[in-house]
Amino acid sequence: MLYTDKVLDHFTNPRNVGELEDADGIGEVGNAKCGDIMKMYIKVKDGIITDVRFKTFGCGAAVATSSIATELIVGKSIDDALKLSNKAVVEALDGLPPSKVHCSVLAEQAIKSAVTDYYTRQGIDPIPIVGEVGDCDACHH
Amino acid sequence: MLYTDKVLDHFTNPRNVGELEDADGIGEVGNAKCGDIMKMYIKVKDGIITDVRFKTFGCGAAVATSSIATELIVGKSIDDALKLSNKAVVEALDGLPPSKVHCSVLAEQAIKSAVTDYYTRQGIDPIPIVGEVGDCDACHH
Amino acid sequence: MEKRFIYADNAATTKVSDAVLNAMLPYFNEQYGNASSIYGMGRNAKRDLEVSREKVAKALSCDPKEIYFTSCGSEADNWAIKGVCERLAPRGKKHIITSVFEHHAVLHTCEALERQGFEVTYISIDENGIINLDELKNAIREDTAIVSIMYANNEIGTIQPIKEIAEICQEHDVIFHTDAVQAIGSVEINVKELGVDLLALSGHKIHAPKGVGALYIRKGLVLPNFIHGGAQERNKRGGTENIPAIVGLGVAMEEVTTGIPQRVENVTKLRNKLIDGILEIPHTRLNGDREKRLCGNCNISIEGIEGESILLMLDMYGICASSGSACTSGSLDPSHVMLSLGLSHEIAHGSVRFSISDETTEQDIDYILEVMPKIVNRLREMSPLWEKIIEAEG
Amino acid sequence: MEKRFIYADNAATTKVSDAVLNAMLPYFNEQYGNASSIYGMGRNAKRDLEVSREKVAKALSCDPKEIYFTSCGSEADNWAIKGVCERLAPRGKKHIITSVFEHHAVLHTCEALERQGFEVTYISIDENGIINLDELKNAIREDTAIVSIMYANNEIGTIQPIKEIAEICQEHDVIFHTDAVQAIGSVEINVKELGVDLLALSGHKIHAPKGVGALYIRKGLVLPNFIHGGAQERNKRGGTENIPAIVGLGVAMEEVTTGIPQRVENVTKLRNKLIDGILEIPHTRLNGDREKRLCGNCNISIEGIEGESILLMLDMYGICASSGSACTSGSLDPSHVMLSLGLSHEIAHGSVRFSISDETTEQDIDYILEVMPKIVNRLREMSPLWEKIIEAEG
Ligand SMILES: Cc1ncc(COP(=O)(O)O)c(C=O)c1O
Ligand SMILES: Cc1ncc(COP(=O)(O)O)c(C=O)c1O
Repeated sequence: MLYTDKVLDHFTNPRNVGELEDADGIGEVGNAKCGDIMKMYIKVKDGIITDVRFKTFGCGAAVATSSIATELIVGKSIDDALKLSNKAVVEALDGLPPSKVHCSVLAEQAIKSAVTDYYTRQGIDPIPIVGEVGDCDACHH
Repeated sequence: MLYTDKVLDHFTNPRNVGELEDADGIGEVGNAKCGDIMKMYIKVKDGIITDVRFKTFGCGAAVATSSIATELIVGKSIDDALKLSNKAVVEALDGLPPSKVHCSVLAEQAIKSAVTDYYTRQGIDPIPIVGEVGDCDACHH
Repeated sequence: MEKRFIYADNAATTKVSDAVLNAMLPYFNEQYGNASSIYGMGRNAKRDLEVSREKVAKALSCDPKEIYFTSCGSEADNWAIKGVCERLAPRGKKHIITSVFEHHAVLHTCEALERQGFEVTYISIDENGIINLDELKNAIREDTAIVSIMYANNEIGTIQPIKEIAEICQEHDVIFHTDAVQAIGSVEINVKELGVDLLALSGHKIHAPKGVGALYIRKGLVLPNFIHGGAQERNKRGGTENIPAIVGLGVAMEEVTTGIPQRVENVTKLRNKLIDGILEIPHTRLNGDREKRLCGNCNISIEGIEGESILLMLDMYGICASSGSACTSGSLDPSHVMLSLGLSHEIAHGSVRFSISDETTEQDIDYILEVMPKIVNRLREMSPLWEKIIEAEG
Repeated sequence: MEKRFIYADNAATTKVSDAVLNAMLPYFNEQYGNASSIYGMGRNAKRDLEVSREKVAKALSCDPKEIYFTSCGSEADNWAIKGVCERLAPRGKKHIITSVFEHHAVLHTCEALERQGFEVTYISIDENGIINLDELKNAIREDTAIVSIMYANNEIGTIQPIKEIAEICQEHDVIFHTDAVQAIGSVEINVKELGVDLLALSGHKIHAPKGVGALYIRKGLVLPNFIHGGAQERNKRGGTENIPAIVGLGVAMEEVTTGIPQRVENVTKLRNKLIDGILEIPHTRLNGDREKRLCGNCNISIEGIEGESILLMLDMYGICASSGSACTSGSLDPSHVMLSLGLSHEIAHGSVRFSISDETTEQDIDYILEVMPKIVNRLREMSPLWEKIIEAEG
């Protein structure tokens, strides 16, 4: 199992780790059985994600994908954040071992989950915008 | 395959190698197919084997067993020579690898064959004294 | 705190000892002859091969003719189980008994045989990681070909009642194989007193190199070949003999089976300190029986965090450890051993194994004990699962 | 004449080269981590494992994903043939084609499969030791699972028309395995151009250590596992990876597949001098085609004397050589390869093989050529068989 330096860096020094007391949206995906839980907090102003934090239970790749995902969406519009694919997450980390690609899917889902929560709180039906937020396929035990 | 020092010594410096021009008995056993031929020449005086020579085509063990066999019978009575067993030959060489024990049988047979020839030349039926001289079992292709 | 390097993953593999390496070195480029060759260099290789076989035999209290060298522990396990099954299947014996927490070398072999029409019964273990003897007794049938139960588990280090199992097998006239890869050097083994029919071991777990193992085959038991080829290993295992590694294995077997009681005492003392120290961290539990346990094994589950993260953090501190079997990392599921103990998935995910050796020092243990709470705290702080656990406690 | 030491048995095994040994050494007691482990030392091992796989792949012009490391050439042969047979038997393909003069790793594997109900056709070779292509074509049937023909023979060194065989197999949609253990380094091999499906190689024949080999498995061809166990080798071969040996194999593959044409030219020149020199002894013959032959191989039959005696005498002069396959010494029968050439038993018994390398010097050849007539004379003088040959000549 080979992690890239980028993965190890994001694991060792995760960016934006923690909680946001006054979050506008909180998403959580994954489950303990599968070994990964990601919780994402976002702060939104004028359709822009102004702040983001995460908490993750999981392997090195789970932590690193959470960390890089927060970096990739902070300062972006919600629309852009929703466009973030797991592929982009993998690329930003210079790759992931095949058995860990599911973590990048989880990161993508965590963002969607937080946005869903944000819209719900705003009284907007998230489904037409975000779609159904699932877990990654690998986790469907 | 492990040869003892004794085997290697008898292979390297075989005793009594060659022919006896005026042999009283000549025996030959084995065959080329099986990979071993032993030819034994004896000189007999008053029932005593006074001189002996051998020629051998074969592996290291074949040469060594021939060589030690000549040493073991020279100066002995024919009766004693006939009593020489392949086991005694193996022991005299401090052992032989299992796959080479048949060579010691061949050496025993070579002596019997030479004695048979000696009696035949003397007009004595050798069978009651020497028995049938065969080859070793391993050679019965 | 100064960063140190501490190798605490001896159950995964070990450092080749100086004595072993020195014994091996001449065979690579000085005495490199083929042991089947007739000239001096070949004869010497053959001689040294047999000396090594004698050493291994002595270490197990058996006859050298009962020792067959293989390329690893896995090959030995495969040969033993497949060999017995191939041999006994024509007599209608198509049932195998093994345990749920065997190494994959045994489990996947059994599964392969299942696909070929054999039936396999998997004996469970109790919550302490010890095999269920009554279940074993009840599982034996008329058509049972082989029982394969490991001597000591690689993850949780629990030592199994091998002598009792052997007795049960003898009573029922069933062949008994034990995977002793983890037990060698930590337990005194006399195969004759034990009454096992087959026993597998591996070099790289006992400071010999990787790529060599051995199978003890009790005299009188004839197995079909597994790797067909030349006349090596008395016609039972083809392939040019790996003399350097085999010589290394002989030296290692001599080393690790000498002075076992004293070594076990010393290592156990350190290991207990490690266990007790880590268990001071709240929400942790020791996996596997505390007494019937390899002296070097410390396997602990830590709630709220995940094993791989712990390992990566330990690595940052220079500590090598493992979570579940090293062989199965890269898989998504928590190790089958952890689950077979009855642990929940989340607790199974959070296990960490330290496997120390007699080279481990008290300072090493102190260092691990200093580092572990920091790592646990840091990971728990960022764990949404830990959050829930704490909340649930109120 | 000063006694020298000359190793002329490179077809039996080779000396580990300096570059290989130096590359291996750190992995025994410095970088000894398990390649499946997550920490730095494990990750480095994994990285170096994959670098080695790339080197082997490059040397064969294939994808690294098509290379699987094994413990030896024999294991690779066993895996290839048994694997294909296990996979195709359920589809009714229970016929194997191989040749009469394969290595025992192939022959005994085929015989084992025969006992399990497979049918085996053994293709003959011509008097020059080259496979009979028409016979092969005619032997292929609807139910043929695999053709296994060696790239170059280990005793007589003859190189087989592998590309033509692969074409025939492709035409008939039959899987083709080649045992290339002897060919690596003496022949330029591009598995894609050749069109083989499976190819076995062994480290210790090319200055890597004993105890490591590899199997090329063409992408798209899925073999069942042979050694079941952990997730190593992309789940295809259990057993902790033998990193030092695998690293050594990578370096060796790089070394021996670089500059083949020049090396072959140099070695051939020396080898031809050796052949011509020995053939000056009356009643001798070269075994195997002179042109389609490994550059280092000189196999000659000497009438009236027996091979093992020649070897023991050569050993006294410090020369290491072989008679028949090193693997089969200890058996009573002359080698099956010699007999398959159509040689009589007595001539087969009297064969000697010198296998030289690029480390062999002209002085070495001169020395062998000085020694050989002495040995032959001495043994012929004490040979009753020679007596007969001379008498028959009159
Ligand atoms: C042609 C051939 N195939 C297979 C083998 C077996 O290789 P190994 O000794 O690595 O098992 C050898 C050498 O012994 C060989 O010469
Ligand atoms: C209990 C057990 N059995 C078998 C094996 C396999 O040994 P090897 O890696 O030598 O094939 C191992 C180690 O990986 C083990 O711990």
